[in-house]
Parts: sequence; C-alpha cells; structure tokens
Amino acid sequence: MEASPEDFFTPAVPLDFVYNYRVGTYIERYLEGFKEKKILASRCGDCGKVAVPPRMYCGPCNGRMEELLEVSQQGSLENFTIGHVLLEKGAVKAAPSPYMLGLIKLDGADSLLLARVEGVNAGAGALGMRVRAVWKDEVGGDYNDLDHFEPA
Amino acid sequence: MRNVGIIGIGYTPVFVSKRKDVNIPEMISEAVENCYANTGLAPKDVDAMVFGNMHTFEGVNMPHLWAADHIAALGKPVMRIATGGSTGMSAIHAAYYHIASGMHDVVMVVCFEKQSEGDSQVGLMGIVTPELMAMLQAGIDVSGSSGMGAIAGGSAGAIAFQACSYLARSGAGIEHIDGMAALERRNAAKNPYAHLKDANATAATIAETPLISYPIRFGHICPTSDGATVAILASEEKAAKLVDEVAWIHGIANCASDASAGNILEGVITDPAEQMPCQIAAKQAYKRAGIEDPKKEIDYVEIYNGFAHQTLMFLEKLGMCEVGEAHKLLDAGDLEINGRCPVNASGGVVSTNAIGTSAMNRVTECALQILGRAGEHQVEKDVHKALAHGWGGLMQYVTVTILADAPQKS
Amino acid sequence: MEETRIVNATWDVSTFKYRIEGVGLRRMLSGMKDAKLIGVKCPECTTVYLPGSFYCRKCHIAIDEAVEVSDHGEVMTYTIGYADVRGNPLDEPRVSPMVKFDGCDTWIMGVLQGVKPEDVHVGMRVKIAWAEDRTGSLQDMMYFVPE
Amino acid sequence: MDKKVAIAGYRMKGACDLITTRERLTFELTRGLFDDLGIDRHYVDTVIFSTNDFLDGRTISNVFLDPPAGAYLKDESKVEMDGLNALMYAFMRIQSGEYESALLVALSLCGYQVSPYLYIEYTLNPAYDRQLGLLNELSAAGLQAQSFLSKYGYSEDLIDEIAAQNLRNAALNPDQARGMNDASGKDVKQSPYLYEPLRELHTYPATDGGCAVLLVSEDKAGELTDKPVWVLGMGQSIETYYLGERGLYESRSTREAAERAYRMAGIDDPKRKVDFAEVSSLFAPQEPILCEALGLYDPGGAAAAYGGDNDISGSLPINPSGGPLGAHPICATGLFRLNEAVKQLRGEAGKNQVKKAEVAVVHAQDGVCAQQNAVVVLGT
Repeated sequence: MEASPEDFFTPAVPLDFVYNYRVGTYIERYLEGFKEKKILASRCGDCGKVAVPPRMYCGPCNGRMEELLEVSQQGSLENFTIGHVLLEKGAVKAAPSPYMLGLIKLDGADSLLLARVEGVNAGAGALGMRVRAVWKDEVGGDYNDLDHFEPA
Repeated sequence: MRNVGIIGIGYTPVFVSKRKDVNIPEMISEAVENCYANTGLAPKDVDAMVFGNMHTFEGVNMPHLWAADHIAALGKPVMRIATGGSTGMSAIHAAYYHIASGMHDVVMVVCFEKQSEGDSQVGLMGIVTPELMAMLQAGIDVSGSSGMGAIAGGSAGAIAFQACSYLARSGAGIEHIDGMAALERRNAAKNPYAHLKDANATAATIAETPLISYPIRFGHICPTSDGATVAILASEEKAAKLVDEVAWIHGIANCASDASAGNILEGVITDPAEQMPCQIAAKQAYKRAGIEDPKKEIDYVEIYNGFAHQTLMFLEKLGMCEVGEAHKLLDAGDLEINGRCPVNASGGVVSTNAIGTSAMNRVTECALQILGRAGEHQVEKDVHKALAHGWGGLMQYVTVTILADAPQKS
Repeated sequence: MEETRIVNATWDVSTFKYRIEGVGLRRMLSGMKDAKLIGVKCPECTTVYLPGSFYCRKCHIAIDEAVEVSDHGEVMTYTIGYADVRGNPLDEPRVSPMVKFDGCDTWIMGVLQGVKPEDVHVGMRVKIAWAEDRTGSLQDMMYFVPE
Repeated sequence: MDKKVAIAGYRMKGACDLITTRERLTFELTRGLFDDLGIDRHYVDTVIFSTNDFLDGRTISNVFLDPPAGAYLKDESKVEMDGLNALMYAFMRIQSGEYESALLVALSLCGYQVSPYLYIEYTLNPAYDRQLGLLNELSAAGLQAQSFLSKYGYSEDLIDEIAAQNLRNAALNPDQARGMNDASGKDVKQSPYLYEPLRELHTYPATDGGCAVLLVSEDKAGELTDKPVWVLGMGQSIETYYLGERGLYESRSTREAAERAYRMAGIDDPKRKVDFAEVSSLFAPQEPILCEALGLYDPGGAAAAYGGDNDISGSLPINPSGGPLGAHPICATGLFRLNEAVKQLRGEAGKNQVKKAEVAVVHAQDGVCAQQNAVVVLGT
C-alpha cells in the first residue's frame, strides 16, 4: 500500500496533558527532612531493609515500612556513569561539560541513591570512594536541596 | 475447560474525586491489602497478576512498573491490559484465560484510576484530537456554528447523539433518563464504595440540572473518581483449598466495532445506539454459559453506564428485555433494589467512575450480590446468576461476563 | 488524612508529528467546489463510505471506486447544544444532526438551520445548503436545511 | 498443556522513517498476512493488539485500528506492553479451548515523537525520579553497562564488539531498519559517548514499524502451513522498580522468566538444548546480561562467548538477525525477535541463517533496564 505524503494530513495538535501528581506521604516527609538537611529513609519491619528515599512498601516482604529514620550523609560510591548529554523531554542535547552521576550507598541504608557527584575522577579508585552530601546554601524542602556528593 | 471463579475482592476504602494524601502506588496498595485481608490469602498464594488502567489519565506510562513493589508483584508474571472504559473487565477476562488455559491456578487482577492527577476532559479529547485537527485543516469550523463543525462538546456531544437515537427508536423520553439517574444515585447512597450519592434523588431533582447537550443533562453524567479495585480468581480445584465462597464465571465474551461518532474522517457506519458489539458479545456469552433465555435466567445485572440512558439502552441490547421495554420496567419499579429485575444496585458507573475500575466493579458487584455480601445494597431477590457488562473505546468495545453461584457443569 | 504536595508535569502532544489518513477526505473536498459529495464504494459489499476510506471495514480489502452521493438525506439522530465548545452559553440553542445522505451508508455531523429545536425529529428529510463561493473546503457545506 | 499452539505466519515492517499512518500500516500487515495464508478476516477468532498511548500520542491508542486489522465486529483485546506478552495472552486463549486462532498486531510510529526516550520518561516515578531529572533511559543504560563491566573486569572493547556484531548481522537482514556492513569494534568506538561507557552505536535506532502474527491450534496449523513453528514454553517476571536495589549487572526477572519457560518446554540444560537466541537487548551491553540470565552461558562467560560462539556461524548464535540495534519498533520488538526466530526455524533466514535451528529462545523487555521480561521458547 504505497502512499504519498499528500495522502495524509499532518495536523498540529494544540492539546497538552497537564498532570498534578501527589507525592504521597513518604516523599512528603523526605522533603520535609531536607528543610533540616536530614536524609530520611524507611525501614522494613520484617527484613530490616532500609530504603532511601523512603517509600511505603517493601516489595520482597510485601509489608508496610512503618518506621522512618535518618541515615548518614556519608557513604560509598558504588557505581557511576559520566554523562556527555542531557535529555530534555526526550530530546538529546550535548551537555555543557561531562558530569558524573553516581549510585551511592549511604551508611545505614541498603539501597543506592542516584545523585550528581563532583570532584571525583572517573579512573581507578573511583568505585568504593567515600563521598558526602553537599547541600544548597538555602534549603526549603525542595528536591534539589541535596545538591550533589563530593569526596569525604 | 476448567471452571474459574472469583475468590476474593478488595477496594480502596473510598472512591472520591480527589485522594489528596497518597500517590498512585500507595493508593493501589490499599486495595491489594484489603483483598488479602478479606480473603486471608497472602502473595505466595498468587501465581500471576493482571493490571489495568488508562494511563494517559494520570500520566504514568505502564504504571504497574512503578507500582510493582507496592502490589506484591515482584517475581510474578504481570500482564497489563488496556481497552479504554472496558479495561477493568478486559483484565478480568485476561485473568480468566490465565487460569482456563491451565497455565496458572490463582491470578490477582489490579485495576485503578487516579483521575484527579490529570484532566479527564483532555484525556477523553485525546482520543480524537488529531483527527479533529486534520478536519480543521480541511476547513472545519471548530466553533461549531457551520459546516461539519458541530462536535458538540467532547464526549458528552458524541453521547448525546447516542442518547437521542436511543430515545427516538425506543419510545422512551428524557424523563426516563432522569428517573434512571435518580434511581442509581439513590442506590449509590447505600454503597460505601460509591462516589456520587443522593438518597433523596428523584426524576424531578435530576430534571432540575442543566441540559448540556440535549438530551444529556448534568445529572445524567458520571463523575471522575480516584480509586482501585482488586480481585483474585482461581481454578475450581485451587478455590476449594483456599476459600469457602466463590462466585463462578460461566461465560465471557467481548466484541469490538468501528469507532462510532469519532472517525469522521473516514465515515461512520454505525448508529451509536445500535451497539452491535453488545448484541454479539451477549449472544456469545450466553452460548458459553448455556443460557437460553436471559430474561428468565439472569437475576441481576450490572451495566457500564457512563451516562444514565445507557442503563436502559444496554438492558435492551443485552436481551434482558425487548427493545422499547426498558423504560416501562423503570416506570413499574422493576429495576429498583427490591424490584423484579434489579440493575446497578451499586449505583453504577454514573455514580462512581475511576475508569480503570469501572468495568471491573461491574463484575465484583455481581460477585458480591451472588455471595450475598453486598451489605446495604444487597438486592431483595435471590441472585443465582448475574450479568456484568463493560463498555469502552470510542463507543465500540463491549465486554460481558456471566457469573453464577455454582460451578458450571461440563 | 494528611494532604501531600503536588508536583506538575505535562505531556506535550503538541510536539507530536501526527500523520492522519486523508485520502477519503481529500477526495470528498475535491468535489465540494462543484457542490458534489464524492464517496468511495466497496465493490464486494457495495457499502458506500463518505468521506471515503482506503479499505472496507466489512470486507477488509483495499477500495478505490469513487461514487457521487446525493446531497439530500435523512436525520438519523441529533443533539441540541446550549453551549459552545468552551462551555459559554449560546445566544440560541443549536441543532446538530447526524445525517445519512441518500446513496451512502455513513452518517455525517453538521448544523441544521431553518427549523425550531422543538420541531426537529429523527427521520426528518434535509439537504445541504451550499456556499455561493466554494473553495473545496468543508466550509462549502454551510449547513443543513429542511428539504 | 494438552494442546499445541503454532505460529502459522507473520508479516513485519520496520524502517527509520515510514511514510504511512497507523491505520494503513495495520491494514497492510494484516491483509498481507491473510493473503500469504490464503485466509480472510473471518478465519481469525480473536485479535490482540500491542500498542501504547504514550507512543502514539493518543488516549486508547488502538481505537481506530480494529477495522483495519479486520477486527470489525470481532473479538479483540489489547496488551499494552511489548507484543511478546500479547503472544502469551493469545496462547492462553487458544489453550483454553475457546479459540482456534489468534491474530497479534503490534506497532508504533516512533517518528510521531521528539524521540523514543520520551516513552521511558513517563514510566518513571513522577514524584521523585522525574523531579530530579537524573534518571532517563540512557543514563540508566550507562549505569547498567558500567555495573556489568566492573563486575567482571571487562574492558569496553567487549561491548563495542557486541554492537559491531549486531550491526554486521543487521546489514545482512532485509527486515532491519539499520545495519553496518563490516562494522568493527573500532567503528563503534568512534561513535560519541552518551553516558560512559555507553556510546551512540551501542543504542537502538528510533524505528517506525510493526508486525502481524497468526497463532493457531494444532488442528488448524496443518491447513495453513507446511512449516509450523511450535510454542514450547513461556514465562514472564517483574523485578523491583528501584534501580538502587537491583544488581544491574544481572537480570533477575529474565532469569525467573526463563526458568518458567524452560520448565514448561521441558528444557533442563539450555546451553545444550537451545540452538540460538533472539533477545531484546536495546543497548549492546544488555545482550550479555540477558544471555547469562537466559542460561546460555555462565555469569562471567561473555568474553569467551563473544570470541565467535555467538556469531551467526557459531555454536550458539545470539541475535543472528542483528537484534534491536537494527530496529526497535517499540511494542513490536519482542515479536520482531519471534519472527526472526521463526524465519530461522523454517530455514528462511537467508544470509542470516544459522547452522542448526530446531530450538530457539526469544526474549522481550519492558521498563527501565529491563525491569520486566518475557521469554518464549520455540521449536520446529
């Protein structure tokens, strides 16, 4: 069924879907903790797993994680990638300069936290390096209050 | 083929217009917890899961992925089903085939919608907007004042064509739509999981609500709700080991048609009130369930009615009464909770509409009536066999499920 | 229950590059200049589609046979609008029927003029009021009037 | 399972830019398949779609696709995931005894969107990951690749060679949207980094396309084809959403899905029983992770396996078709793998034909870093 472009209409569709997501009770408290520069996690009463950021459920136990606790602001860099691009609404753009994203195991937590990392060279020795949280000067309970991690 | 039954049901504590406390997985988990609590079962008893919703309504693509940890899905096969308004019942049907095939014994179905997180009108317009915009290029007047411009107000507009066609061909009047809406709002007042409730609704109070697009009034239209529903289905052998009460599934069927009143670019070949897929699916479901005369054999009906005239229209299309007879049953009081032919004792979709759950709740409500567990909205007559109806797409998908109080004889 | 904060996002379908089937509608538009309705007929089941389609729903075959359809037809269903698409009340209620033209099997929406809302009925005979200056646009078909 | 289910035929089409509409592509694929098999739409008992609203920019994405698929006034449903899951549903419907045949239709016109990565963007947790903006399909793939290389101490040369092998295979295959004749690891290394160690040529191309597949019961198979391909086993599983709680160097849910599929197929030693695999590795570094999870070689065995065993002429070819690096029509990709396996099992794979093709394993994924996986075992 060969067709030519003039067989089609190519309309612009002036309709954008707007969403208003509730963050839920656990992320709400996590962000409230940022106001005091605290990193909160949730602990599973069954298996004892500590998840950061906190969430309602422990998947393997299918149990509510009722307990919220503060975890350390220091941890180790377990995995990382150097980004050379940025994705904005799906579009790939060159990054102004390469940047590091790390998966960090905070002391006292069992899950890894994805964050920007500064001041670490990507060579040998990066994996396992001790890092610590760096906060924005002014914190207000916003996602970006916890700015990045740097060598401890 | 193996017998399959519903062995457990769970709901979120409420179905309301806005759940302002929880996020999407947190809300769904409430219904999963409720279902496990009601049955005394645990995730280890469940072999596989089926998940359904309309994901453009809350803007999370395939939300079972994000919700997996919250619904005890890890390590299980999970199949995501989406067929528009009929999603909830399409998901039940998928679970049915998981078991009837012999592949699995116990399957959990999880359906939800959290419509407060998106704009439901935009969500519905999103079905046809590219086509409308193409017509704009062809010279359509979107203000609707001339030419082919009369796309009278989104989904209510297309529905108005259906309602008018139904009234003209059945002999019913707009006062019957008012009466049907009032009956369902009164029923909803008895159902703790209903959203729009009005114990004192009458045809007269509904008639006071403004006309949106003749013959559809504001009082005929469903709300948008937040809520989740969960059900567990099992094979006959497994059900006997796990629970004491089962609502059996005897026959299921579904049918698709052309997108009525929407695909204007290529011409619409169906009367939006004809609902041929409903007639075909009902016939198929009756055949599979061994039902010869639905009027006599079906004790209770739950109909997917986003708009109140659809209760009457679909009763006729399902063969529960003759064409032109439904409004007479309404006038005679036969459709009431204590009536001869009770329908939508739950309050129907017109009272509660978290879309992903809407068609599924028709099945779970039939199951509750069969088990005698519907509480204040339990119908007066004994329910041995019940029919659940689902409807979706652009007026073109129909699903039918026949439930019963005993397993089907082979 | 504790109310939690809202975060916003959009899904920008305005950035999508849709291709929409247009063979049938373009063919129909081509006849409008001459005040003609051009549909497409399936040679197997004889269903006439207006606007046309590149395939037959019922027979599932490719179709391409142009046929002219009458501009007279019958009201199959209708609605009476009291507000415009943005919800603002109209000065006068607007009658919008779906019409099946003679010699064709599909229904088309439009606006009906020259009749009071209370006098409209299913089965009513209507015809197209064509514009004086036609440009091959859907605007050429101004509205329906009673036959 | 007392019945057997066969794949009677398929039609597929993929390209980097298809000048068509979804309706036209649906009609072309299904009409073409019916003509191949000498049947019409009334032969088909049920139609199962696999399309996605977020790809199509439309609520209820298949709302206009039923009639062009021949489903006007027919039994129809939709699995809104990769199409290999729709195959599982169709299989179950036929196994139930209610159906004799099922048509699968899976497609997406990815070119409608800014980029295919938008699709994964909307699967992310909007209350956290989407707000932070760090996680996306590519950064996740970069972390996954790094985790795999670090775990076993491999150099980037390995994943460059895996990409090159796929691009070479894809160049031989007329059903692929993209390929590269004589591609070498060196060529791949010249493409720019996206998220180290992930490079541009490690990733799938944006693809328009789709396919139609007809499944039938054993009774019907003989009417339609001399070369039926049988569905021997299937399995599916999902793992945690949270990347920080997964071992990214492995694919737990693929392993669980494969165990189910092999058990059903009666395969106890996949290394010896499986002749070749078609896996949905959207990024070259995923291929060895998925193959380990499929039990095709032991964890840490990738370097040895890519010494030639996994090539078209090798002892256990992986993605002889070129895999998703040649085409990734989202929703249809798993069925593209299936169709490529059917081609091999029928001996119709031309320049991509492997030496021994009696048992194949086919894989599909959904979610970030293959959170959910489906595995199907096929045989002649």
